[in-house]
Amino acid sequence: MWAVRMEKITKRFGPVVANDAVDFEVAPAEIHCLLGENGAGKTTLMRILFGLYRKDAGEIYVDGKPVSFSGPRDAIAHGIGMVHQHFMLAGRLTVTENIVAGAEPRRGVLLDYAKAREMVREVSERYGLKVDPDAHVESISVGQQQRVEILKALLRGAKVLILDEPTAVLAPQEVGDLFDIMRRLKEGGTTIIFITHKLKETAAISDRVTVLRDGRRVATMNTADASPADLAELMVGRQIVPPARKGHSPDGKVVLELQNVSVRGGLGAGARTGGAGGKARLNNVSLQVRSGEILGIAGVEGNGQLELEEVIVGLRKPTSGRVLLNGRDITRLGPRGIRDMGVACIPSDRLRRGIVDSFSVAQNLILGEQTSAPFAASGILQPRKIVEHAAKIVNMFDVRTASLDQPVGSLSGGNQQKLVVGRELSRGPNLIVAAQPTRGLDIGATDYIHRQLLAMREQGKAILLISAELDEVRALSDRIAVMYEGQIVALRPAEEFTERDLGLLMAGQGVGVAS
Amino acid sequence: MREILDVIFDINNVTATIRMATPIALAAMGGAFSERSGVINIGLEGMILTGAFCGVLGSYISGSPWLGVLFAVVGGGLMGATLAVFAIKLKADHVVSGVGLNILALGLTSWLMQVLWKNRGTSVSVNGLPMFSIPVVRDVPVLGTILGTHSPLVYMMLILIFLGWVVMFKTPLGLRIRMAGEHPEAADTVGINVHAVQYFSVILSGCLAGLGGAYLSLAQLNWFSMNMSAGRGYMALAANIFGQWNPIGGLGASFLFAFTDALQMRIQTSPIKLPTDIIQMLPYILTILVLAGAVIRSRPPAALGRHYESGRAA
Amino acid sequence: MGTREGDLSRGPAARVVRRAAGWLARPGVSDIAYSAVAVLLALVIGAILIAASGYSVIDAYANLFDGAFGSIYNLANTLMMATPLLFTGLSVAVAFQCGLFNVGAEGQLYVGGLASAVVVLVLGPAVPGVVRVLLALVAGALAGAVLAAGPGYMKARLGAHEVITTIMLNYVGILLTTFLVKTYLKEPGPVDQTPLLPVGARLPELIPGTRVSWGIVLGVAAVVAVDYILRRTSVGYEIQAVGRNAAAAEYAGVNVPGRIVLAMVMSGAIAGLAGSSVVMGTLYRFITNFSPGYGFTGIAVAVLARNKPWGVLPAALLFGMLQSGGMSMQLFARIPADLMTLVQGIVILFVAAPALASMFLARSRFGARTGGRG
Amino acid sequence: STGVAAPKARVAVVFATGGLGDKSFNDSGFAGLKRAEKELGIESQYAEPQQIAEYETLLTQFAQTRKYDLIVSIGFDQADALKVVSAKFPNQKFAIIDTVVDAPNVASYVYKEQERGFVLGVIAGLMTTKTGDPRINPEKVIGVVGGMDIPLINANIAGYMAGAKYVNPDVEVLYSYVGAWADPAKGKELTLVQFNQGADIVWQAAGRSGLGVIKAAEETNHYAIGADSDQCYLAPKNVLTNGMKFVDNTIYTAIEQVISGKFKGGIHVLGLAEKGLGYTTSLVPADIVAKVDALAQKVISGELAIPDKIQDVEAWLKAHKK
Ligand SMILES: Nc1ncnc2c1ncn2[C@@H]1O[C@H](COP(=O)(O)OP(=O)(O)OP(=O)(O)O)[C@@H](O)[C@H]1O
Ligand SMILES: Nc1ncnc2c1ncn2[C@@H]1O[C@H](COP(=O)(O)OP(=O)(O)OP(=O)(O)O)[C@@H](O)[C@H]1O
Ligand SMILES: [Mg+2]
Ligand SMILES: [Mg+2]
Repeated sequence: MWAVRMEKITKRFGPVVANDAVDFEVAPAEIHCLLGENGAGKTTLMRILFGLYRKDAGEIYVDGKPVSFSGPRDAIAHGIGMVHQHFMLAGRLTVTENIVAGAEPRRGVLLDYAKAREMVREVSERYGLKVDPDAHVESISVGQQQRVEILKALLRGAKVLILDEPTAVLAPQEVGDLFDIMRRLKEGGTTIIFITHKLKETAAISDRVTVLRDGRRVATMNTADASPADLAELMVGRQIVPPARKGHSPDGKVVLELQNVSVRGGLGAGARTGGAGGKARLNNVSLQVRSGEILGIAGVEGNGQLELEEVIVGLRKPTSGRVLLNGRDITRLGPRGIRDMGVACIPSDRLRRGIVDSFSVAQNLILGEQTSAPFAASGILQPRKIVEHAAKIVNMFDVRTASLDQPVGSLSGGNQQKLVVGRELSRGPNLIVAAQPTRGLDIGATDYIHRQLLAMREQGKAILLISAELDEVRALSDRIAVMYEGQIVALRPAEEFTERDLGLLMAGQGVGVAS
Repeated sequence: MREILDVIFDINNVTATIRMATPIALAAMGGAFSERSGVINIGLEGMILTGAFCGVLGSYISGSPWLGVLFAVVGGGLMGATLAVFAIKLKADHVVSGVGLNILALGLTSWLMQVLWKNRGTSVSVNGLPMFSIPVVRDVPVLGTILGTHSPLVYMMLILIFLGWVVMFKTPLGLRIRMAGEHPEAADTVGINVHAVQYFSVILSGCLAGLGGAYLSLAQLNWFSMNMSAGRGYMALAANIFGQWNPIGGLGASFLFAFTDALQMRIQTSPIKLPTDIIQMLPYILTILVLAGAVIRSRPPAALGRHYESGRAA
Repeated sequence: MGTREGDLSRGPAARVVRRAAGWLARPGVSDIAYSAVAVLLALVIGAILIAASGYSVIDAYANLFDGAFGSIYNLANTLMMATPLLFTGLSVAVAFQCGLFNVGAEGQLYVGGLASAVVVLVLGPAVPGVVRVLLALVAGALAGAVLAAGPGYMKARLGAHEVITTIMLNYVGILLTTFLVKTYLKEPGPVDQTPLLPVGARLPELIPGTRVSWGIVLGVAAVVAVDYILRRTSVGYEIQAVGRNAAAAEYAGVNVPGRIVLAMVMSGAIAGLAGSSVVMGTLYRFITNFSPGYGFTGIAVAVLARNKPWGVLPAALLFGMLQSGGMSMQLFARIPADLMTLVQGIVILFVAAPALASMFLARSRFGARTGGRG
Repeated sequence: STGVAAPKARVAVVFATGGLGDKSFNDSGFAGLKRAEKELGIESQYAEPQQIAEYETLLTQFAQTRKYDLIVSIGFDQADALKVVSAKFPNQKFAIIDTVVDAPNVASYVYKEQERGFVLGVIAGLMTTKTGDPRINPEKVIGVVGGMDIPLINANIAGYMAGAKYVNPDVEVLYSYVGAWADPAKGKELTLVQFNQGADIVWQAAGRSGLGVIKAAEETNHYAIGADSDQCYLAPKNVLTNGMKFVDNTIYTAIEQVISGKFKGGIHVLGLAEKGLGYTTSLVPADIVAKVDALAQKVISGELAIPDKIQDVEAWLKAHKK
C-alpha cells in the first residue's frame, strides 16, 4: 500500500497546465525524489497534496484511503507536512512563535511560552535540529530557517514530509546535516518527498525518483537504476555536458580591489537586510579580481558574503578600508555611480532585490538601466528599444514567459533568475558580481548560466562569484577565497584546494592551514 | 518664565490628557488589531461616529447608559464587520473601503438622527454615564487629581489597553493575528484560518472604536452631535502607527496628542500671548518634532493591505 | 506551461499591438465595466433607501440626472465640482504610485490656494493678467510641493511614517493660511478672506455663463502630464519601482530617498493646484476654511481610479456628478443631503469591490461575455 | 402648510454650510421660515449646501425659476455668490444675514454682536462676585469659549469683556477658541480649563461645540451662558442667561415686508434697539437684571457705543471710566 498515491492529477493556471494527469506514488518510509526542470510542476503537485491548491481533476489517496483536502489543516490532520520552496515564516516573529503557531500550548487563555520553548527544544534535540528558540526568524541564517520549517512539520506529527528544494539554500555542511536528519526520520518511519535540482543529491539520499517534464510524469524508477546522465536527459530532453574551462592567465589587469575592508554590525543596510547583532561582519578583507578571471568566494552563507556584495555594489559603506574599481576609489560612490562604472550584479536575494514583481518582463529588463541610452533619451523612455531589448534577452536566455507584458511575479523562480542574469550580463560590464547565481535553477539553466559566466571570462571580464555551492565554485573559479566569520581564511588558486579542504575551511576548521 | 512653566506643568493638563486620550487610544488599539491582522483601517473615524450614535440610541431606548455602551460596541462592531466583508471577502481596496465607510457613517448617523429625533445637528439628551471616583486614590494629593475621578470608561480604557496588549502578545489568538498580518501564507500553511482571524480582528477593531465613540457621546457628553468624532479617527490612525501597532504604544501616542492639545487649550487662556491659530498649531507641530526626534522607523505588518486568498480557490 | 514567446516580439506589427496594449497596465475596459456596474448597484441600494424613507425614487433620480447633466449649466456644475477632486485624486494617486499614502492633500491645497491668491494680489495690475495667472499657478504648485516635501523628506531620511506627518500638516496648513490671511491679507469685513482677485487675473470660465473654469482643462492636462511621466519617463519608472520594491530599486541604483521626496513633491504640487483652481476659478479669492474636505475625498477618488492617472478622470467626474446631482435631488425632490451622503458612501464601497460587481455579473448574461476576474 | 389656495408668497432659503441642526442661526432662520409658513401662509423651499462653491449655483437655481418672491441667504460667506446672482437677477428680491451685499435688490441684515456681548458681560461681571451662590467662587474670573477666531465671534468677545470690566474693573475675562463649530467634546474641555483657572461663568459662542460648554458647567456646577436661542433646557440649574440673536424674527419680518410690499434693499443694522439681539433673564438675580436693563437702555439710546474689536476694549474702558 502506498503512503501517498496521486492519480491523474490535473491543475491549470489560466492557460498554463501545470500538472497534466500526473500519477505519483510514494511508498511508506521511503525517500522519494521528485525531479524536473524549473516550471515542470513539482511545487504545484506538492501544493495540491498539502491542500494549498485545489486540483482540477484527479484523486489522492493517503494510506490507501481517498482523501479530499480543503486546506492545509486537513492535510496536516492526515499527517502531511511540507517545507516550502519559499519559506513560510514570519520574519518578525520568533522561532518558537513560528513553530507553534496554529498548535499553541496553552496555560489558561494564555499562550504558554515556557512550554512552547520547551517543545521546540525537545523536538529540535530529538532530531538534532539545533535552533535558538528565542531568535527572531529574520535574524537567523537560511539554513537555520529551514530547520525551523522542518521543526514546524515535525511538531505537527508529519508522517509524510515534503521538502521542496530544501538544499537550494544550504551550505555543503548543512546539506550533510539535512541528509542525516532525513535518514533518521526515515528510520523512524517518516516518508519523505524530496525535490531537488542536484542529481548528486538524488543519488546520495533517495530510494526512488520520479521525473516530471512539462507537467507530465515521464518516469519513476529506483534510484539505483538511474544514472545522473539519464535523469538529466529525462528532465531536459538533452544531454548535459559540463562546460570546459580554458586556462587561466593570472596577470590580467586588476579590476576590483578591496583593501582592508571592514564592516561592523549595526544599523544601516543591516537593518534593511534584517541581519542584527553588533559583531564584525567583514573583518579586514583584502582581495583583487583581475580581468579574465573568476574569483570564487566559498563559504557558508552568513559569513559576510552579503556584506561583501553590498559593499562592492555600494549599498553599504565599510567602516574602514577602501574599494577600488579600475584603480578608482569607489568606496563612497553609491550604487548608481558604481553601476555606471560598469559593474553588473546578480543579487543573492533575487525576489527582494533583483526584480520588481509587479513590473512586466520588459520593464524588469531595464531595471538599473532606466536612465541610460538606448532605453532612455534625455529622461524619456524609449518603448521600442525597451521591447526590442526584452525580446532579445528573453530569447537569448530562454526566459519562459507568455509575453513581455507578463508581470515578472508570475514567472517561475528559475525564469526570474534567468531574467536577472540575462539583464546583468547583457549590460556590457567589466566587473560582474554574481551572488548565488544558480540558486534554485534546474540543471539546464544552471549549465546555461555557467556557460554564460565562462563566456564573460573569455571576453576578459572580471568576475566575483559568491556561492555556497561548492561544486559551482570549484567548477568555475580560477582562484578561490574562503570566507568564515567575516574573514578571508584562505585565498589560493582553485586547483590547490581539495573538496575536503574547502569543506573544513568553510566550517571554520583548519584556519591554521590558511595561506 | 515662571508663568510659562506654570502653564506647562499645570496638573490639570494631565487630567485633561487622560480624558481626551481615551477615545483616541481605544480606536488606536482597534487600528492595531485590524492592521496587525493585515487589514488597513481608515474607517476608524466612521466607527467612532457610529459608536457615538449607537451609544446615545441605546441609552435613549433603554434609559440605561450602560446598555448604550453595549449598543455602541455592537454598532462599531457592525461597521467593523462591514469593512471586513468588503476588505476581506469582496477584496475591495482596504483604504477605499475605509474612506467609503467614513462617508457612509456620516450620512447614516445624520440621516437616522432626523428620522429619530427630527433634528440633524444634535440628538435629544439621554442618560449619560456618571463619574466614578476611586475611594483611596482620589485623596492622594497629585495622583488623586490625575486619576482619582473619571468616567468609568476611562478606567475601562486603561484596563482594555492592557488586556489588548496581553491578547496581542501573550495569547495564541494574538500570535495568529500577528502571523496573519505578517505572512498569511505561513499562517495558512499551519492551519490558521486567515480570514477568520482577520474578521475577528476587524470586528474587534470596530467594537473598540465604537467604545471610543460611546466615550464621546455618553461619558464626555450625553447626546449625539453630527460628525462629533471630529477627526479623532484620523488621530487614532496616526497614534496607532506612532505606537508601532502596539496598544500600549498607541496609548502613549494618544497621550502625546492629547497632552499637546491640553497644553494648547491651556496656553490660550494663559499670559502667553500668541495668535490663536499659531497656538492651535502647537499639537501638530510638536507631534511632528517628536516623531522626527524619536527617529521611529515605522515598520508596518509585512502583509498589510494585501488580499490573501489561499491557493485553494486559485 | 509557459510557452516561449520571444518570437512574438519580433516584427513592427506585433510591436504596435503590444504597445497599444500598453506595457504599463492602464485601467482596462473591464475596470470601467465593473465600476459602472458597481455604481448602478449602489444606486439601486440608494433607491431602496429613498423609497423606504418615503420619497419618490423616480423623482429623486430624475433630479439627480437632471442636476448632473440636464443642462449646459448643470453639466458645467458637475465639472466645477469635479475640478478640485481631479487634482486631489491625482495627487493622492501619484504618491500611491511611489508607495506613499499622502493624507495631506487637504493642507497642501490650502497653502496652494493662498499662494496663488497672494501672487495675483501682490503683482498688481501692472503685470498682464495672463502672466499673473501663470505665476499664481506656479506659486500654488510650489506651495503645495513645499508642504508635502517635509513628510517626504522625513519619510526618506528618518523613516517617519507619512500618514502621521501628513495628517498633522493638514491642520498646520489650514491654521497657517488662516493666520496669514488674518494678519496680512484680510479684506475688511466679517469674513477672514483676501480681497477678490481682479477679473483679468482669474481662471476664466470655460463655458461662458456657467461656473466651470479652465481649471478643469488644467486638471486634464495634469492627468496627461502625470500619465506621461509615469509611463514614459525614467523618473516615473523609478518612482514606481520604489513604490513596488524599494529594495530592488535601491540595488538598481535608484536614489530611493530622492524619488520618495520627488513623488511627494509632485503630489503636493498637484494638491496645491487643487487649491489654486478653486481660489482662482471658483471662489475668486482665498477664504479661510473654504475646503469641504477636497483632500480627503481625493483619497477615495484616487483609489477608485486604482491609482491610475486616467482613472482619476472618471472617478472625479463621478463625484462631481453625485454632488451636483445631489444638490438638485435635495432641492427639487426634497431628499435630505444626508441620504445623498449615505449613497455616496455606498457608491465608494461598491466601486471599491470589484468582486461584488463580478459576482453580480457572473449571474447575469453580461458576465458570460466579459468573463470572470479576480 | 400649503393650502389649495395660492400662497401669499414663495420664499427660498439657502442655509450656511453648517446646515440645519446647528442650534444657531441656521436653526433660528429655519424657525422664522416655519413661523412665516404657519402665520403668513407662505410656501417655502430651502437648500443646505455642503460647500462654499455651491452657493452661487443654488442661488442661481432658485432665481432662475422666477417664482420666488424672496430668496434668503443665511451666513456671511454667501456674500460673493449673492453679489453675482443679485446682479444677474435685478428684479428678484434677496435678503442676506450677517453680512452686507450692496445692491438695490438685496436687504442686508447685520447684527451689532458686541451689544449682545456687552449685556452678557455685565451680567457675568456682576454675577461672579455673588459668592453666596454655590456655583460662584471667590475668584473674579469669567470666561467665553468661541468657535473660531473670526471677527464675528471676536465682536461678541469684545463686548463681553467691555461689559464685564465696565461694571467690575477687577474682573478677569478668559477667552479661548475651539477651532471648530461641531466638536462639543473639545468645547467642554476648553471650558474645564477655564473653570480650573477660576472662572465660574463661561459663555459659549461656538455653535454646536458650545453645547459642551453647558455640559461642563452642569457637570462641575458652574454657570454657563447660552447662545443664539434659549438653551436653559439643556441644564436648567446652570444656564445663567442666553445671548439671543433673533434671526427668526429677522426672516419673519423680511417675509412680512415682502408680502406687505414694504420690502426694501439696503443695510439693516440690528442691535438691542432693533430687538435683533437680546438676553434672557433666566437665573439672573433681580438686582443684576435691574442693572443690566439700565445699561442696555444706555446702549439702545446710543449713549454707550460698544467696541467690536478685542484690541479696542482697553481704550474704550479708559474712556468710559465711571
Ligand atoms: N499560482 C500560480 N499562478 C499561475 N501560474 C502558476 C502558479 N503557480 C505555478 N504556476 C505555473 O505553473 C507551472 C508549474 O510551476 P511550479 O511552481 O509547480 O514549477 P516547479 O516545478 O516547482 O519549478 P521550480 O523548479 O522553478 O520551482 C509554471 O509554469 C508556473 O509558472
Ligand atoms: N427682518 C427684520 N428683523 C428685525 N428687525 C428688522 C427687520 N427688518 C427691519 N427691521 C428693523 O425694524 C425697524 C423698522 O424697519 P423698516 O425697514 O420698516 O424701517 P426703516 O426706518 O425704513 O428702515 P431703515 O432703518 O433700514 O431705514 C428698523 O429699525 C429695522 O432695522
Ligand atoms: Mg518549485
Ligand atoms: Mg467668581
